[in-house]
Amino acid sequence: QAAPTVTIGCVLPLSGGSASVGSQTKVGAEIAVDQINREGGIKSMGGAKLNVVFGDSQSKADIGVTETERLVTRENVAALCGAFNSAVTFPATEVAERYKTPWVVVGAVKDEITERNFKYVFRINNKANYDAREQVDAIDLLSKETGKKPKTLGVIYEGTDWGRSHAANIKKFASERGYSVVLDEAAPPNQVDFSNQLLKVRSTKPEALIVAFYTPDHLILSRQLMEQRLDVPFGIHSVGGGTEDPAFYKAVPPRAVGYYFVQEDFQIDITEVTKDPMILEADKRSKEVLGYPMSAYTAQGLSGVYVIKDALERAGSADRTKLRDALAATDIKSGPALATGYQQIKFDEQGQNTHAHGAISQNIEGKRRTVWPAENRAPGVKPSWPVPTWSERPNS
Amino acid sequence: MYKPALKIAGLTSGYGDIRVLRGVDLELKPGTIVALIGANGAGKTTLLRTISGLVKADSGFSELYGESIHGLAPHRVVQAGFVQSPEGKQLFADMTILENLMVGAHSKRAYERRNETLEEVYELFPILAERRYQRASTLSGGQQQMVAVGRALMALPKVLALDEPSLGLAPIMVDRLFESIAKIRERNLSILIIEQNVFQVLEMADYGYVLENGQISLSGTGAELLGNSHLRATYLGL
Amino acid sequence: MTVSTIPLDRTAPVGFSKGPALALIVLLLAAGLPLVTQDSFFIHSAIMVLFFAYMATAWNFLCGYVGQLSLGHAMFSGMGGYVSVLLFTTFGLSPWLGMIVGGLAAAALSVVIGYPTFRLKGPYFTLTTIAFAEIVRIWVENTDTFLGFHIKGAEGLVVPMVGESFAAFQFGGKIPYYYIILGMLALAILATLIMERSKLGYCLKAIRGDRDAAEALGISPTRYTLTAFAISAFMTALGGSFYAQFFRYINPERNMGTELSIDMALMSIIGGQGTAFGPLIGALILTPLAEVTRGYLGGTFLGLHLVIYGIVLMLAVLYFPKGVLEPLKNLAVGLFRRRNPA
Amino acid sequence: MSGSLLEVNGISKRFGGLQAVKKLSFNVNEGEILGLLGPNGAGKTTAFNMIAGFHKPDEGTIKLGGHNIAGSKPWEVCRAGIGRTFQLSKPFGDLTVVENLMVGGFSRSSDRKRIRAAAEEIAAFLGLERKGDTEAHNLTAFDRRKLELGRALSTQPRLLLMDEVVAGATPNEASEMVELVKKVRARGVSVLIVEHVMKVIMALSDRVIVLDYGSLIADGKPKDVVTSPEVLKAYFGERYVQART
Amino acid sequence: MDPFILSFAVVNGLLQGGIYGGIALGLSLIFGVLRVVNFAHGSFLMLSLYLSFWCWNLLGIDPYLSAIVTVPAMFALGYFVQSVIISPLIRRERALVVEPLSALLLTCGVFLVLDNVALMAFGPDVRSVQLSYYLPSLMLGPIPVNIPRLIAALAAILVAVGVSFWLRHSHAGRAIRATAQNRDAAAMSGIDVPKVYAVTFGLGCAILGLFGALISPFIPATPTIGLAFGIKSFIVVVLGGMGSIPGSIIGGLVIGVFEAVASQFVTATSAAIFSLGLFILVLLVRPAGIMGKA
Ligand SMILES: Nc1ncnc2c1ncn2[C@@H]1O[C@H](COP(=O)(O)OP(=O)(O)OP(=O)(O)O)[C@@H](O)[C@H]1O
Ligand SMILES: Nc1ncnc2c1ncn2[C@@H]1O[C@H](COP(=O)(O)OP(=O)(O)OP(=O)(O)O)[C@@H](O)[C@H]1O
Ligand SMILES: [Mg+2]
Ligand SMILES: [Mg+2]
Repeated sequence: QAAPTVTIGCVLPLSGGSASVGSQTKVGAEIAVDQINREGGIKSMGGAKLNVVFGDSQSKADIGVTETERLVTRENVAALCGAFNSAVTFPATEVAERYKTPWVVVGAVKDEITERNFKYVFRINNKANYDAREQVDAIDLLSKETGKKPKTLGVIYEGTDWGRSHAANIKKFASERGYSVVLDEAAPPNQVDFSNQLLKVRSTKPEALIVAFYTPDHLILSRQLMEQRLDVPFGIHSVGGGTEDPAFYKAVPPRAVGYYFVQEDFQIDITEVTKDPMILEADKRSKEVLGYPMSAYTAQGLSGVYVIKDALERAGSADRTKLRDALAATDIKSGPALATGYQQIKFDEQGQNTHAHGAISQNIEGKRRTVWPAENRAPGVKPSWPVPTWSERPNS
Repeated sequence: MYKPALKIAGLTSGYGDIRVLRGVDLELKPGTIVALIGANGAGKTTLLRTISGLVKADSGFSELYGESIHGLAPHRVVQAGFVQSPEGKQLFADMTILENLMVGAHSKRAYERRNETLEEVYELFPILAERRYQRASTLSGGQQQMVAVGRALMALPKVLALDEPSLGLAPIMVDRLFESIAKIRERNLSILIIEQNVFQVLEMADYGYVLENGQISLSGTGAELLGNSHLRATYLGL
Repeated sequence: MTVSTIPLDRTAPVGFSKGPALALIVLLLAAGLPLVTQDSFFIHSAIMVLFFAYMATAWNFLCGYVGQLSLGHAMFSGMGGYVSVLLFTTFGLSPWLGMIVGGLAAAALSVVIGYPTFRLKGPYFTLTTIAFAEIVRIWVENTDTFLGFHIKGAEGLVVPMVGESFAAFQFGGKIPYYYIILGMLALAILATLIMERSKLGYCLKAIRGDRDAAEALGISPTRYTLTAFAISAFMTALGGSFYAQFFRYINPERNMGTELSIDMALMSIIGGQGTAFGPLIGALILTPLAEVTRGYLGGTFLGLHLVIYGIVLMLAVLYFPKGVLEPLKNLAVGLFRRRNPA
Repeated sequence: MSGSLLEVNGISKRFGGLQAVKKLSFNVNEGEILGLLGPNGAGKTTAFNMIAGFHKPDEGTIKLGGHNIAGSKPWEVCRAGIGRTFQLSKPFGDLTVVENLMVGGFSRSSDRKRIRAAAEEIAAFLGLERKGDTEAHNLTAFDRRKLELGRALSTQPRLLLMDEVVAGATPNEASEMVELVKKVRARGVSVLIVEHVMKVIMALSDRVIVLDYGSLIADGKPKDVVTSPEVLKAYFGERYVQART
Repeated sequence: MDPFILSFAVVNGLLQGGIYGGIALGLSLIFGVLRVVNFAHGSFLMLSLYLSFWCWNLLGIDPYLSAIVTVPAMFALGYFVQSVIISPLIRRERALVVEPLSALLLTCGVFLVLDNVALMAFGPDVRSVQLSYYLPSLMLGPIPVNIPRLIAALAAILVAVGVSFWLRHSHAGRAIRATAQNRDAAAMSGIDVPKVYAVTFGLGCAILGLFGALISPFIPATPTIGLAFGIKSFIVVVLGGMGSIPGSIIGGLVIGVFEAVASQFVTATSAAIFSLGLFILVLLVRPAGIMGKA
């Protein structure tokens, strides 16, 4: 009667600067495991229970690699997921490949992760350059819908790997699509004041501003934008980071993030459009555990575990090679694995989900509603474009 | 009933594993000058630091007019009335003379009477009054020594301990200093003085002790000691 | 006279006379490890221990003996890693040679930095080393190409896999890496032992003891500290190259960041700075401690493992002010004595 | 035949508003022990530090064997042939006595064996042979003073500068030190000694110079100098005069 | 460069620099008296930010009023840390050699513990006070000046002046200065040295308590926010001269204005490089900082 237990490992930044992200992903993965076990485990394996163990990478490559080694050799995991930071995921997936242990990438966007002809590495979410393209796509779409088009863009970002590569991609797509980038400003992480950067925004006057910062920085930036009543006609376009983090919204004055566009690997209003009970329940559980609704990170953790579960069902075994083949044959079109708002999950030769896409929401009247891609936009959602100036906004 | 100004018995202490003092007994009668003599590194400074509570005693006791000061924190020892002018002066280098003196009057009892005491110290060392706003670090060696003694007096000691006050002073300065010490005695204070300048100090002292191997090896009145052949050979080089 | 102040224990310190013998034994034991276990995680962890021991030894070569706390050594590690990887990816130069070039570059940089910096004392020196390292790190993070080399900014560099090849510093299993870092560590300790007995060692210890007195004895502090700084930077850079080849990935944040510098310093200080074996002991204690607490607690309680690490650090500072090597040594001497009563 | 080993010519030093040494000139002859006296704050240590290279003179020259060393760094002065002791002894506490002595030897050569032999010889010379392996911080205060002297000797100086070597020592220790310094001279080293303890100065010095307010006020045989009225007034005071009569 | 933008930048720099200086005050004070480089300085600021946040979140206390809680609470914490954790080290060193390195390592341990206890207790999420009222910007000519930042910057100067005056002219202040200059001589003059140390440490932390309350309206609390401020404080204090109270403010203003102006000409990252370069340059010219004594 003792059904076997299948262990999966998840490497995440659970302490240090990205701990918030790591712990949300962890909660998502745990919710998924609970749900799967409650619903009878892996049926093709006689109801085998799932078990997830975590490794703390502290956002450092060597520690992530060491934790991966530990999970593979000590915990004997069937599959791995993680690790949010590209700098950790990149070398850690190489370890997984060497041990022929499947790794489902969660959160990391560095392009090269799925460009190495690896057999055991799969990525559900976007590559880095998708994010930038989508932001420009959204501006294009809204311009086309309204006939009003910004000519100049500004981009300010955290001067680390993520921010810099995003800015580079934005500049590439902007020039392809005929926007001129009038401000390109990197700032070191953990700023305590953005006055100096905002002064530059003031003097270069971009019509739309692309922003890439993590939560604390984003918070200060958003507040100061509001305090200084800096008008950017076609709005602030944030690429996740801080604006993906639910804690951000609890800490920021709602007025400060009015009309924000946020690109993230998650359809923020998914609970308004989905009927999947598991996703709805995960949202509820997330509120209980974390104090806020399901976030992009929670959803990605959830999705990652469900993708592995789907493969286990089809493989009928925890054997790593069989599991790998099953993962390669993944083709999910429904269910909680799509909690992030994708229509489908299917990997190409390199293990990249070709159906990955982000969703872009706008904060309209205090609610974040998806406006891009058009097929994810709920009926009745009307983007505000261009955005009202500060003096036009209510109660100012 | 007679109570000695300072009474020390069986005092043992040291640093880490090293025992410097191994049972020191010593007594100071009220209103006398007592000299403590010993070789370099014999433990004289350590004795003062132990009485002051800066070095922890392993055993023994010390009393001030019958009140135990043993095991007290350094500032409590000062409040109780045992005050020392440390070896090497140890002034607050960046503070003025006046400030150095005022720090001396830190304890409550002394602070209340600070103005009167200050006048007395200035009377004793007029040069300090003249230079009261000068930084201690810019003073000459002799003046610095006066500040150190003055600072100790500011604490209203019952027993004043002076650790090698003449060290590094030119003969002319040594003379002036010893004159001042004699004047302090007239104020009915008890003074414990450590000196290498053995001849001069024994001439002035009422009584003397010799510290050797962490114990008192010899004691007597100044005149007795000056006549002692061992002492003459070892400490006077005669 | 208080002659009794001379401590009874006059056995020559182990690090000095029995040093080479002890080193040999430790080395042989360590060399035999892969024969006992092939467990990959174990070997991996051992490599990490040896790596940190090596880095701490390199740090100690300067800081332990001069008595100045540098928290900028990661800069040399990064330099070694970047130079060797860039030469490999750009010209196909073997990392074995690249690592030497990187080491020489780091040594040159150390002289340029050290010349003005060594006049500073205490926290002023420490913060200046951090400032230099941060300048280098921020610069690298924000530079894509430099002199035609693709530094790739904050993204970091990836060492392309070319298959198993000694010349390319790429091996299938972990055991070759194990022996390489073990060899490097042995050489570093040997270098330290030789330095300790050489003119350089005496001069450094004199400078640490009292700078003025050392100068009066004909020692030019700048000259000897710079020499030691250059050697230390060279060794650190080799370590950085090893890291890059082992993980086949480096980035400025980890490989040039202050945290790495702090790790190097912590291990040698906790082990016993200014001794040849202290850094090794420090790494032997701290690296597994970090690993075990993280392994058992990291996934469960956010941050608890670092709380424990912090408490251990405080206890070590309070109870083993000169590092744990010294009490360990005394313990060993004590045991030895008891068994062979003189 | 005793030529000048050290020629100090018109050196001055100001600290802010204070003229610590004013146009000071004097010589130390080959094989001579020269005593330097002066009241507290007269500028003795300052003059000393200028010769040893720790202060740069504002003006003037300092010639050792004909070469100007004014403004040289301490280690250059040392290699030129001047050793010094510090007023507060500064041993390298972690090193043993012999190791302390070896440090000085390295300024002349890199041959460890020879240096160790030389260091052991000096330890014996100081009477510290039995404490050769003692770490310096475990030494008694007086042994530390001797070590300080030995370490200066280990650099093979032609001139030794000594600052208040017996301050705080007992008379016995002081006489031991006097003998030691005499033996140092016998090794062919000239000595410039600053000291407040008259007995030592009188016993050692071939010649004495006296500083007051940064300038030279006397130069001559010890007996003549200590009786000169100017010196008596500035340095010794009443009592000393009475005691001598 | 546009003079308007430039003067705007200078104003921003002065505000930010004042805040840097104010936050660094405690670090300088503690170093000046105890010779302890408090690596955990930023962590104490982090705690007071959280304290101010919880006062607001749980009790509805206005962040500015929360200073009534944060200042005594941080004083008590500082007093405790000094008397329980650091004083054994100082007591040990009384007999042995002073080893500033150990103090640095010890506070490094305090830093690890505090930051990660905060992570365990409060979770990794960002928290921030939201003022219920709106403080409009003060217009300095055409330049808007953010009121909360202005308040914090002015407070920094006030506290610096107050602390300097108190140290110089009060009886207790004199005792603290005396202890700073010569611990043993102070003890021999009847000063309770351990208490002076604990009070000084407490005072340094209390100043952080005040600034935690003053900056909480515009700086969010996270378990890791301390390190950013901690390192900045080190730079400010070393630049100004360790142990000098005015030096701390001057160092802050120099860094603040330099960064603000430089970042108008180059990117913020290059400005960061330049300000580190400036730091090194100042130290090479004045090895003990602008106001420090060598
Ligand atoms: N802080 C200390 N740590 C360890 N040992 C010490 C310390 N201070 C003094 N000692 C040792 O204790 C012994 C006694 O020293 P102490 O200073 O009491 O002697 P002293 O009689 O005052 O000598 P002096 O005439 O030189 O002042 C010496 O051997 C000295 O080396
Ligand atoms: N670094 C300095 N800065 C300012 N003034 C100084 C400095 N060094 C010495 N002085 C001053 O210069 C004068 C001469 O000092 P010096 O130390 O040379 O005297 P000295 O003759 O050695 O006296 P003593 O016998 O007391 O040691 C003194 O007034 C002293 O205060
Ligand atoms: Mg003494
Ligand atoms: Mg002098």
